[in-house]
Amino acid sequence: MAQQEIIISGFGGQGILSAGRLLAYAGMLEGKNVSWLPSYGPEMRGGTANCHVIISDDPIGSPILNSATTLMVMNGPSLDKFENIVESGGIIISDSSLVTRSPKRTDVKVYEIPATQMASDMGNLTYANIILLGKFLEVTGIISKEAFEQALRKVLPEKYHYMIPDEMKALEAGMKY
Amino acid sequence: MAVVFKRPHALRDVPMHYCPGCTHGIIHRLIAEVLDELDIEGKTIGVSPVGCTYNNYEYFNCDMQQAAHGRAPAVATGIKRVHPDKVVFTYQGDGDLAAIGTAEIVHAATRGEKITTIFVNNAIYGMTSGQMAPTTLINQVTTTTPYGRKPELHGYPIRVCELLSTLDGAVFVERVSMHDIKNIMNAKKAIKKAFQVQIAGKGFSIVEVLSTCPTNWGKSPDEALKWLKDNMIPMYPLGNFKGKDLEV
Amino acid sequence: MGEKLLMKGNEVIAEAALRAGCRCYFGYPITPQTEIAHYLAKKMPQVGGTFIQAESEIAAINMVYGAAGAGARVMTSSSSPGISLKQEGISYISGAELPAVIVNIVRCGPGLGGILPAQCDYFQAVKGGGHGDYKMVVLAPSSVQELYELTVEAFNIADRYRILTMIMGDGILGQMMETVEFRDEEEIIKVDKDWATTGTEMKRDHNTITSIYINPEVLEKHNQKLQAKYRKIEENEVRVETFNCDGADIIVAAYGTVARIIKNVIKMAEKEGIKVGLIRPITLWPFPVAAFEKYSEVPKAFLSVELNAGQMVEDVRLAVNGKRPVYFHGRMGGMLPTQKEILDKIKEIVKGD
Amino acid sequence: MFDRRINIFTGHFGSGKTEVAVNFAIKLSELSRKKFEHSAGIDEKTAIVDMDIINPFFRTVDAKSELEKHGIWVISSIYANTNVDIPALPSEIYTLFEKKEYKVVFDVGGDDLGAKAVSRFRQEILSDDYELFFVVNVKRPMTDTPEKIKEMIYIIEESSGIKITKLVNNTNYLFDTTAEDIIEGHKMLEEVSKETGVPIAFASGLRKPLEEAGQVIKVPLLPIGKLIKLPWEQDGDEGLEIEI
Repeated sequence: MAQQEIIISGFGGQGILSAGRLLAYAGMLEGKNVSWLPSYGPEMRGGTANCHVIISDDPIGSPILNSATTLMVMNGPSLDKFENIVESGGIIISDSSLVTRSPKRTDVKVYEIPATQMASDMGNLTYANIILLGKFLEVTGIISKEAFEQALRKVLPEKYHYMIPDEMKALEAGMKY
Repeated sequence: MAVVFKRPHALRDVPMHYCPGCTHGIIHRLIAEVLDELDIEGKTIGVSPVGCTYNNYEYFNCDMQQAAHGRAPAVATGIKRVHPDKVVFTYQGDGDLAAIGTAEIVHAATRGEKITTIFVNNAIYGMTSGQMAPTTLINQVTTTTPYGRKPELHGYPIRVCELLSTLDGAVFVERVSMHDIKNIMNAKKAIKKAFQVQIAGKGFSIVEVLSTCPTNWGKSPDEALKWLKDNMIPMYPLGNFKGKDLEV
Repeated sequence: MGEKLLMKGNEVIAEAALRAGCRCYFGYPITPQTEIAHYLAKKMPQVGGTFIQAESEIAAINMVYGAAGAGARVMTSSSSPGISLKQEGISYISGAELPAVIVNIVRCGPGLGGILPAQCDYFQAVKGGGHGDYKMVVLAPSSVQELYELTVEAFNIADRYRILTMIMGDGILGQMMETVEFRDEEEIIKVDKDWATTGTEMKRDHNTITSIYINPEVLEKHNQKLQAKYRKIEENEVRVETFNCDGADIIVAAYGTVARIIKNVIKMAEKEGIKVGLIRPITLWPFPVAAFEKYSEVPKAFLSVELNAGQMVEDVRLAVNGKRPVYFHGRMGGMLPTQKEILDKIKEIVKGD
Repeated sequence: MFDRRINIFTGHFGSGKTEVAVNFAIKLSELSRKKFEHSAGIDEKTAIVDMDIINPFFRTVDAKSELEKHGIWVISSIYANTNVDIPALPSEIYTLFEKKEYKVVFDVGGDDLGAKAVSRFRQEILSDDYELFFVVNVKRPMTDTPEKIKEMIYIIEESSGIKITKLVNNTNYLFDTTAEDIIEGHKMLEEVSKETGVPIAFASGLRKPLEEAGQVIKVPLLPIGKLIKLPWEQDGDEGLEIEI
């Protein structure tokens, strides 16, 4: 795929922005052009948070997305807000532990994963976003597991590097689901 | 032959523009003498204000920068942070320092900027012809308080030394006066100490100099000095507020 | 090129300033540019530089005035309401001909307005928000890489001409991350600042920095000197990107974030058989007049797309000088035009003959 | 009318003090010269001091070259007519109280604000041979009734610390002045004079209407050439010729 346009959306504090940064960083390590644009409005404090990530073989025009090839949602309002801007043939990945309804679209591939429940079972709620990213990596294949692990090393402060093996386990759990 | 009068080297040999009887000239001379005595003219950078002394950069031999109204302490901060080994002073009047530039002086002091401020308080705006200053006394007539300064309309005079001495960053605070020879000599001592405090890296130092404006007060120079003594000093008591015993 | 990193626009401005030899930063927090201050608060002490969170924007710009007068490479950053507060100092710095860099990550106004992207400070930046006949060089990057390149360049231009240089972006540029490749070493021009207040060391006459000229003849001469300098900058420092303009039916003028959107529109229009060109001023002042003159025979028209009610369009009209119609499309309040709405406007113009 | 050593001109803003003072100084210098010619040895000189600390425009120095042509020493702030509004008074003022060979004209700023500058020299003035003129144009809104004129006299005396000794009728509408206007001004001043006891020294104005009015009013006349000019009045305007 020449260009992946991803919108990640959920509540502030679910790791929405950092999931986007991880994707962008991993994309860069794969030698792609990338951009990451957060919603930086009042939403940052507790409300909904979203970010736009572009991973492309070509130079990126606008970093602002009017449509997306992939939508990753971690709450109901986000699905309501963004479901319709996914391109036909695109992907919706939804955290079914928190998003109670299924997407209505029939022209896109839908993956519903109880990521928050799985993360809870693994003992750390903050892995939910990684689990969903696992599914994205598996479906699109644009980022290798190795690049993702390297991105984790770059993005996470060194004191959290001990968590990387568990995070990679979460990623694999998502890929396999 | 003994030299009894000599122009300090730090003062340029140019005529000053001040009205006859104005004490700015004396204060300039005291600063210049201190620069000479401490041998710091070559490493001193001064900041000129807006007011009657807006162009005193013409009168000092050290490097000088002219600042916007009230902003001299911020400008001095910028200079001092670039040249921490140099001596930086501001020269400000009561409108400049205590009205439009209140935020700048309070925060330069509270940051403990290692600069020295010479604050000339003559209780009136000289440059714009005699309007009320923040330091104008109660009942004092000015062009904007034609019926006298009334607390209920115009508020009260601001005591800058008392205010700044509450700040931990201000380490040397003293008020002096120009009304007679003895006090002028005291003023020089205070100015010298203020510079020494800066050189020793102790923090912010300020000397408030009570001064006259014969023209806008409408008084002869003699009467003006007497008016200062009788009216300003009761409101603005002389003395050291902080840092008297600082080792420098 | 050297290290390749994924960074936020605001961080890149700060990093670029450090790489350009800036060792003095004075600022006051305001969204959406605050990361510049965060970054420099952390990094300045590590390189022996000065970071001060000033008590106000007014104090910050006057600290810049002092530090620039003392010969340092110095920067401040803010967003629209803060830039308004700095105007007095901007005028003084311009009058005293000091080099310094100001960053404006523009908010949507007027008043407190909002933090979302806008270009409503164009007039303030290029026509002068402060008093007096002065000019600033205004640079308008449109990518994170360009934020780096132009921030470094801003310091060089400032020193070369003893002028204020402004980097003008918006919240999107400040907040977005893209890859940026840093050079191992910057080319920093060395200028002899023999006018600076560094202390005479008793070896030279005193330097005085001022914007007051008592004698009107002398003040007029000083102003003429400033104007001559501005003409020289207009000759030498124009930066512009022309994209897809040869053979275009219609040319869009846009800068910064909007130019990025236009590049997508160009692709969409191509599919519909319309060839759209883009002239992207990189220097908003000096304005790239020659680029517009060169394409003033474009078959249809010019269209200026901006995040305001129509500001740059005035300069586009002056440059096109009546040879072709100049249309305007703008959004305000932090709203961005969609690619489709711009394409619709283009189609309407192209069909309209 | 020209016999005092120190002649101070005060008045309301826009009363025409400066024009009157400048023309008065020129007349004074001519009389001194005549005196000098007739009785060799009495070397009287003339000086004019710009003491306006209020208004940075329309000042004595505008007529400086004309005054100097008449051998008059013009003393003004170094900042007069520059880009700076520093009201600094020149220190030479003090020397004039010592150099008794000079006849001196003080051109003071308008209203009580301007008169304030006189106050600091009060002692020197009071112990000298002086006249404090109050220039009135009854066509100016703050001095268009006897009551307002008296009020203005009061505040100027209060501010300068010196009693006004003479009134000057300078009633005018600039170049549109008629003899009737000057006569009307004179009548109003007569009323003020009666109530205050301050005599009218002279009437001043452009030569033509002034001389016409002079047929009716019985006071000395000081015809004035307009010397303080706006930038677009530099050449060829009426009143440029000085015929005193």
